[in-house]
Amino acid sequence: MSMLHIVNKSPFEKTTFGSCLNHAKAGDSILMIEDAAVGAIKGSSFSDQLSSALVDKKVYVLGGDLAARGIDQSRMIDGIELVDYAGFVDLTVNNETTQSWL
Amino acid sequence: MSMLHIVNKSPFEKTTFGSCLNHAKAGDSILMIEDAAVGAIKGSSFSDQLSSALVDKKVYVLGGDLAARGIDQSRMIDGIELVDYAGFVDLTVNNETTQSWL
Amino acid sequence: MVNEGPYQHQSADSALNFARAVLAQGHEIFRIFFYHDGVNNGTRLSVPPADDRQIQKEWSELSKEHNLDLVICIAAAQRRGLMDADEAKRQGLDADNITDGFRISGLGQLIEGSIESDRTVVFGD
Amino acid sequence: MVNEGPYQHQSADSALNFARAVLAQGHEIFRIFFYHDGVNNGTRLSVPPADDRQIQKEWSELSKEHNLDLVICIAAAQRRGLMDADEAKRQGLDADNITDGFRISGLGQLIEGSIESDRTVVFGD
Amino acid sequence: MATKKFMFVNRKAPYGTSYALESLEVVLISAAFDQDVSLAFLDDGVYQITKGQDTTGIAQKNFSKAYKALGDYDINKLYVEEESLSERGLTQDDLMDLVWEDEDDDWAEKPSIIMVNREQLSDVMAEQEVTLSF
Amino acid sequence: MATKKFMFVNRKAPYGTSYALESLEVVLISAAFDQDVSLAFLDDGVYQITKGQDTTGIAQKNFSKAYKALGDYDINKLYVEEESLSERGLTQDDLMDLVWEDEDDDWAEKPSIIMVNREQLSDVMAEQEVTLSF
Repeated sequence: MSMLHIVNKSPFEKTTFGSCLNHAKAGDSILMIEDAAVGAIKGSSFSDQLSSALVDKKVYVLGGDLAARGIDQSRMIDGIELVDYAGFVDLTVNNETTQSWL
Repeated sequence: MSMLHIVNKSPFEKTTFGSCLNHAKAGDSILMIEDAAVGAIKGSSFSDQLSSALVDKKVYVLGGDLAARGIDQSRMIDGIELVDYAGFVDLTVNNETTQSWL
Repeated sequence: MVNEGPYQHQSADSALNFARAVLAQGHEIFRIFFYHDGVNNGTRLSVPPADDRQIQKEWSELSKEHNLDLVICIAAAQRRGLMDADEAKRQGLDADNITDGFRISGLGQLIEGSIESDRTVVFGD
Repeated sequence: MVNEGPYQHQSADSALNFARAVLAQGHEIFRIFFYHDGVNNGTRLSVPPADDRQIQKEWSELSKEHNLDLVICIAAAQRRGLMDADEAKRQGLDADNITDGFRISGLGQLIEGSIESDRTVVFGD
Repeated sequence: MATKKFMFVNRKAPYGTSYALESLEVVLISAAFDQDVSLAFLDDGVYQITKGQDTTGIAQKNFSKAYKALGDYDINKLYVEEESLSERGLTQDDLMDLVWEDEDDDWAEKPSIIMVNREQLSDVMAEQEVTLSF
Repeated sequence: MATKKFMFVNRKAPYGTSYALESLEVVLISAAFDQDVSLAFLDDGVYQITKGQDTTGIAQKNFSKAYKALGDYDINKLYVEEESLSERGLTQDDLMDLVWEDEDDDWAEKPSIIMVNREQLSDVMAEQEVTLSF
């Protein structure tokens, strides 16, 4: 069984994203939506932590939320995948369960 | 001129409290209300940071908020002062300005 | 489950966009449950600026188009002042503010929805 | 300034308790401005459980007792569905939900209040 | 109706927001549906079940006693994360003594709180079929 | 009316919450009161003035252009904290080019953004008479 973890808070504002990474298991997927999208950028104080998660988990970001905050997709950490809302739906289908980190 | 900094978010949940400590100046006062009250406890991962602030700033906690979260005042970091709402009003009078860290 | 009201937090927008995408792919939505400040998604007294999104109206329209079951938690609604005609009457109030397509019911609807659906997705603050 | 609605965040409680303490010490409150979800402090359609606090009613009563000026931001109120009779009529709505003691006005009231008062204190999320 | 594994995830302090109270209200309702219910207390959620909560100073209702009633509804799997406690300067001694009575064991009183480390909590979370967070 | 030193403190990202938009609405209104207005962008508030914001994917109004109008209202002290940018992997190049025209200097176009470090921003904050945060 794999789980989709949905996180919607900036890792620079709240500790929620870090808590999500501490509890997601190998093979799980993590989707960054809303303010969490800002965590996708390379070269931040959070990027090492997120890169470590990429070793054994899939990480996605909602493209609309990334673009809204003025971050071009070329700035994303390598390995993060861009999805739209249709892709978000697919992720909920392809993982047996979801957990929202609010 | 001295400033009263009001912080209402748990230092374990948000980075706001840390940001407040980074910007308060010597001689300023810091008041912990609502969920921020949990930061007053000794022996946490945040207590060293708050203790450093006590060197040149006054730190207060709203007693009602501390008690509501089940923390006895005997557990507080030495030097933090307990106030009630009347004391909160006095702090806004005795400092020329206030800044809320939301 | 939608935990936050419109405008203050993006979660209402995200839920709306997600619901549209779910329906566009031919999946079925068993129920959408509005809890906490999420109950405010169901007010008809909202008049946002004309150039802004009209979240409450968009829920109503989506509900009509796809026959969605939009349920507002009664306990949360009572605290926050979201009333339908029956409940307003029962409470002796002189007005109600619910909009078309929403209904007020108990928390059991959330649990039942989670049991009956293949997936439960939570949007909140 | 009160930025959050009742119940969801403690800031409405804190503001109410603080306002009472200010008045108890003989200070004057020039104005209390409700912004963002704070506009929901002014609904009369709220019916919290009997053993819980009644935030909206307590604001009304405090206002009556001390002749407080409780101002709800019109732009925030329009987005969130908080209406007085005049504004509801102007918008063609069939109901309003403001409670006694509150009035709806513009953001200038916040700036003016901050200029006229010796202290401005913000309560929010 | 089917029986599913439900987990209620509590990560926020009580009173600062209504999430703790309104989460508890859902948990109590869930008892009527005969599901396999677990609760997780991690991050600031651990403050929801500290003992000695006194809300007289903030004019809110003290709802902490309601957690003691959960055992009566056969809700007796309350996972508490050790790391969350220690980061906050707390230990299990700071938590309420929450128990349930096991009817298969002559109504013996048993603890409802299950202390787990981060790794163990992750394992429990991974087994759930419905995860509700507030 | 008296003239006071007003500071609007912006610490939250746009779109995720309404605070950024509704803060901007207050700032614009404040222009009518002829006050000494400053804005601070720190922590996630720096995302409010990034360039290239595109909200078509989230069905919200893009209000970032409105910051460009601030100069026309003589609101031209926008303090941006360097540490907040660098922690987020950003530099000043990622921000919009916000300017104002100085009527005392033959309407020369001057930058509205003032880059400051944490210490300098603290000094500016300490000088204010009214600090509004959202």
